[in-house]
Amino acid sequence: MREKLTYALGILGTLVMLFNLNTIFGDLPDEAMQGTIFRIIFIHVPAAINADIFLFAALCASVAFLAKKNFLYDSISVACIEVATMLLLLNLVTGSIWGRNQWGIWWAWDLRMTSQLMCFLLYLGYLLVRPAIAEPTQRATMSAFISIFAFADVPLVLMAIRLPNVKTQHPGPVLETGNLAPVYQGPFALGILALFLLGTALVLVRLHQETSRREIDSLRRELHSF
Amino acid sequence: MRAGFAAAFAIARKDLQTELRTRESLTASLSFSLVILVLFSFAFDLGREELYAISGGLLWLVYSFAGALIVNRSFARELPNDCLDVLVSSPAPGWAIFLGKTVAAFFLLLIVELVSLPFFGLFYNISWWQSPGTLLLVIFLATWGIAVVGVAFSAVTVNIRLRELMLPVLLYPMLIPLLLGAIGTTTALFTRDPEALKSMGSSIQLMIVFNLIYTSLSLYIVEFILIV
Amino acid sequence: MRAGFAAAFAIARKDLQTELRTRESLTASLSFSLVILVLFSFAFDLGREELYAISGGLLWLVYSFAGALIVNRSFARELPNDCLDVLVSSPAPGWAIFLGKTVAAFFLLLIVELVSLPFFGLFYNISWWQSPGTLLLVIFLATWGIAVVGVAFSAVTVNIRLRELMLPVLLYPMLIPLLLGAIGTTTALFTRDPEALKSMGSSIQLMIVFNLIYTSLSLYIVEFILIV
Amino acid sequence: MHAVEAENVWKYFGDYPALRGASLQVNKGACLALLGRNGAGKTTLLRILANLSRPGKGEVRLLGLASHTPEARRRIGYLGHGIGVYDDLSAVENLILFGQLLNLDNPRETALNALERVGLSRVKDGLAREFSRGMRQRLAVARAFLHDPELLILDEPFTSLDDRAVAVLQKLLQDAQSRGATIIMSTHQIREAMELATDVALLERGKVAFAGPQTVVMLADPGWLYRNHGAPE
Amino acid sequence: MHAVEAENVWKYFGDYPALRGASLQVNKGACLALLGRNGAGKTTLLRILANLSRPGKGEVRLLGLASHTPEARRRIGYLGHGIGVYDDLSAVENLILFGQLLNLDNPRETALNALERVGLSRVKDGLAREFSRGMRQRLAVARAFLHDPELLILDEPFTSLDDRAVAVLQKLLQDAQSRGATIIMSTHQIREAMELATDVALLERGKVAFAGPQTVVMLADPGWLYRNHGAPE
Ligand code: HEM
Ligand SMILES: Nc1ncnc2c1ncn2[C@@H]1O[C@H](COP(=O)(O)OP(=O)(O)OP(=O)(O)O)[C@@H](O)[C@H]1O
Ligand SMILES: Nc1ncnc2c1ncn2[C@@H]1O[C@H](COP(=O)(O)OP(=O)(O)OP(=O)(O)O)[C@@H](O)[C@H]1O
Ligand SMILES: [Mg+2]
Ligand SMILES: [Mg+2]
Repeated sequence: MREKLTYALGILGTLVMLFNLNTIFGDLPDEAMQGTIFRIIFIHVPAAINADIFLFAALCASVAFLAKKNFLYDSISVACIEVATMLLLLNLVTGSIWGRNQWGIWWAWDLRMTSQLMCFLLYLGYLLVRPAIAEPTQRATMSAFISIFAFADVPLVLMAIRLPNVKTQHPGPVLETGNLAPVYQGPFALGILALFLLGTALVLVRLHQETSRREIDSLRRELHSF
Repeated sequence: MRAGFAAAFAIARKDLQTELRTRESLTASLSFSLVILVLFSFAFDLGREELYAISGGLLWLVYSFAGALIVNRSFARELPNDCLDVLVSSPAPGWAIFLGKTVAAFFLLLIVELVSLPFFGLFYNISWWQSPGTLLLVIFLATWGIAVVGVAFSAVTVNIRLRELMLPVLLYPMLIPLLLGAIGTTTALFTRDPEALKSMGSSIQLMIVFNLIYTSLSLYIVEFILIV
Repeated sequence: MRAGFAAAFAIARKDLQTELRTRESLTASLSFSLVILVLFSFAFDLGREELYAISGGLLWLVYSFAGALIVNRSFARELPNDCLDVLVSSPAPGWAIFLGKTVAAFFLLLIVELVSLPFFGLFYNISWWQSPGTLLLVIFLATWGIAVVGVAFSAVTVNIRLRELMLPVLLYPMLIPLLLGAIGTTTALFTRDPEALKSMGSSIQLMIVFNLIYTSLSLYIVEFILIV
Repeated sequence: MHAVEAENVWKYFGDYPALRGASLQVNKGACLALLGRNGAGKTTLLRILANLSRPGKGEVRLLGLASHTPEARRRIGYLGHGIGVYDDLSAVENLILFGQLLNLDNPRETALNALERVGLSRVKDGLAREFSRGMRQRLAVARAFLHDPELLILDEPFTSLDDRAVAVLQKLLQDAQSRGATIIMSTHQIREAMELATDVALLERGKVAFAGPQTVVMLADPGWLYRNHGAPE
Repeated sequence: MHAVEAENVWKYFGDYPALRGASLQVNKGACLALLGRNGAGKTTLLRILANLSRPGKGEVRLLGLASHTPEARRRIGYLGHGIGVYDDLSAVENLILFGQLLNLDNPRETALNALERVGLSRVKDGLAREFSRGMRQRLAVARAFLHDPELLILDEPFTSLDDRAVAVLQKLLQDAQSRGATIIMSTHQIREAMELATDVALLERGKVAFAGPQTVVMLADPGWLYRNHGAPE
């Protein structure tokens, strides 16, 4: 059942993605100011938004783990954070490329970029700490703690371009201010959907792996304890 | 509640007492911060203007490195002889243990910071004493933040291999918003740039919000991580 | 002698194997160096010109911070289960143990440095690839120096409390001549300032002499440190 | 009312169950020797009883109270593998600190009394770091017995002690027993344990395989319990 | 020629003499139980014999060689409190590494044989970190016995082991004895030690207070030695 769902989501996500790429490169007009490079927005922003969605899911799972001590929540939390970290990286890389194209430098130290990079590094830290804790219950508990603490950075990233008295090099919000031209809105939404479906499929795969790894671990422990 | 605060007080006093008695991590952290101050001045060969422009950053870099060393020992201090077990199995609640250790770390950090501040001024020719009150406020706020987040992570990483490495990896990114505020205000206080001085209010607000969030979060959550 | 080198090789391989197997300390030191890179650049919000002027210093500060943490683990890795006792009581001579551990630390450091170099270039907008040969030579020399001195101190401090504090406090001052050489040459290579490029030769000589002195001294003296 | 009631306690380390439904009742005033092979789960069970670890499933009641309540914690004394005193504090400072944590009325006086009992009054201001192993163990015992706990939980207390240190500990345990305290201790030295114990429990792979009063046959033949109730190789 | 000759060995920790002129001769093929109260200096003496520590004064000869020579070191096996194997290597990798350090001809084969002897061949590729306490101890024993050393130095080897692990260790020790190896082990479990030992030595405050063959009276009455040769309280 789970397997079928995983496949279905994966295939659906790929289809939506392909369809969307086709529209983006085939049908959409170049943006007036930036030209072709503007199309990177359909990866750049969906990656960031989906990363935040998965991080939020991980936050909920972490809280649930602390409350219920059920290892399933721990697995959900790692799986989500792994996918989210990849998406964060995607956002950083596309942003970097975009910046190179628009500003001539790969990186500027404004609040948006710095906080997003920190967000990435924090969750990378989460993924690093896990294998360093040998005892599984402790590993899960400490990870949950880190995940809860780290999530505080997410609102900061979101607020970075919306605070009144912070100057950033990064463009201001376009979604809620309606600065995005209507032609772009459809592909934009589909871009978010595609990454969401693909991300969820990946989470399910990782969840499955995590569960079987725990089973294997326990069998090996059993074998090694006579 | 009363009993909790009494326990927190006892733990804080114990931490400070042992630290001041052996003076080990205190002197080490102090000399470490002096060493990096010297190292920085070797590494960065800058003019006066530029030095002033980065003075706040320098100061808080040094402080956060020294701070990581001190908070790293906070829970690690309980490891020899399994003292942590005794603390946890005592009737003192988790938040009291955490509070006690945070207060102790706060004061230790403060000592290191206040002692190395004049050296900083000396090495880099910076006049830091112009508005002592505000500077002290900024130092207090940022130090409390470093102590709270640091001690919380010290509890998380106390049992893992590579503690020395993992703690800063987790801690520094987490502290960025706080350091942002601290660096901005400190540079403003050193350079006395009127523009910068004006925006100090919001930086201080940021630091207060940061401290409130993480202090309450830690106090609430620490019970779950001390007993696994 | 032959047996000694065989033992050194076995120990170096063991250190690299365990490190690369768990990959923890490698990834941890890598992200540590990334985090402080970010922290530095964030603390020193400088214009491009001035950044170039301090780029060498920045790079070697990051490298020596990460290096201290890596070499710190060199002998500490032998503490769990009292493995150090087994090494010392084995027929392998002291210098072989030291050599094996230094070689392992050297390669680990090198990996971290080479991996973080592109990020450094990216974050600071510095073109570091202009004379790869010389840069590599400088990195090799300085890294060997950090490894030798660091592992020697790691052997000295392995049994005292506060290992993690003592090591940087002792290590950095000791490394200052080496770092000065490395910083000078690296900055010259990045800025391509003709003046600075000319004086590179003597800096490299300085580093070579430093390495020769400390390598021979350590190899000779370590026997007395390991068995007390 | 039992002093300790553990019902169907499970404890997972990851997916590996170190305790698989262990149940144990200990009567008030009893002295239970908890036996079991390496890895049977003795330490795990004792840590759960001392509230140092949470059970995955199951319930533990100490002296009629839920085990995590401060009242329960205040009435137990725990001595694990580590001695649990600070090296950089003096003997009396250590005990005063623990007295404060236990919220005692007069920590200083209690501390001095406890030092008297274990024969350390002479060196009460010496730092724990300078004590010899035997003296450190005495200090640890004084710490665990500081508040005259009604329930004592001891993990391999006799390991590596010499004859004199064993005598001090045995004396204190007998005193505690005679004032009605309950004792649970794990051990591998079956013979020594049997001399003190009134009850015996055997853990086998996370389950209680045997529990009952101590009998003459166990005293005479230390291997009997394992042969009759332990798992075959 | 004695297997171990320690003459007038002194060892200071700072100003404190942990050993104050200890002298000991052990015959080839003997099994010596080294007894003594906490802090008497047993561990200190054994570490000096294993060349882990230098004596302040005095001389130690092992198997007729000066103790710090590589030849002497190659012929001894040491097992201290720690098990001395790497958690992140597998069982066989651990033994191969130690075989290389000992400069054996065929480390891999020797390692596999050693694992066979302690009954770990089945899990030879498992990481030591995942082994249970009993298995880790077996691995440690395989490590110490890897090169069939002529002199075995063991510090409290039976502490905290269960009946099965004790049996494995005893079997290996008997094997070693029967091929002529010399054994020195410290212990607090006098009764268990006496069952194996041929000789007994008592350390008292850094001096050897008694040394001689094991006798029936010691076997029957574990307290005898301390009562007759130990210092009064
Ligand atoms: C590596 C550097 C960059 C990072 C880390 C970054 C990060 C982000 C993040 C996290 C978001 C989405 C969050 C939100 O919805 O508010 C975002 C949105 C966006 N980014 Fe970037 N970005 C980078 C570079 C760039 C560059 C160079 C451009 C264009 C010149 C750009 C244009 C945009 C736009 C137009 C949005 C949508 C804004 C909105 O409606 O919220 N970004 N970026
Ligand atoms: N922190 C931990 N992480 C993972 N596994 C653990 C942990 N603690 C104990 N275990 C496992 O749980 C099981 C029971 O361990 P426990 O220490 O309770 O045994 P024990 O009866 O005290 O053994 P011993 O006689 O060796 O002290 C063992 O298989 C052990 O490997
Ligand atoms: N590293 C050290 N530093 C300072 N003193 C030490 C050190 N090691 C041992 N001592 C002291 O030397 C004395 C002898 O210690 P040792 O460990 O040899 O005793 P032991 O006979 O092995 O005791 P036990 O039965 O407790 O293991 C003790 O007083 C101890 O405090
Ligand atoms: Mg145990
Ligand atoms: Mg000893």
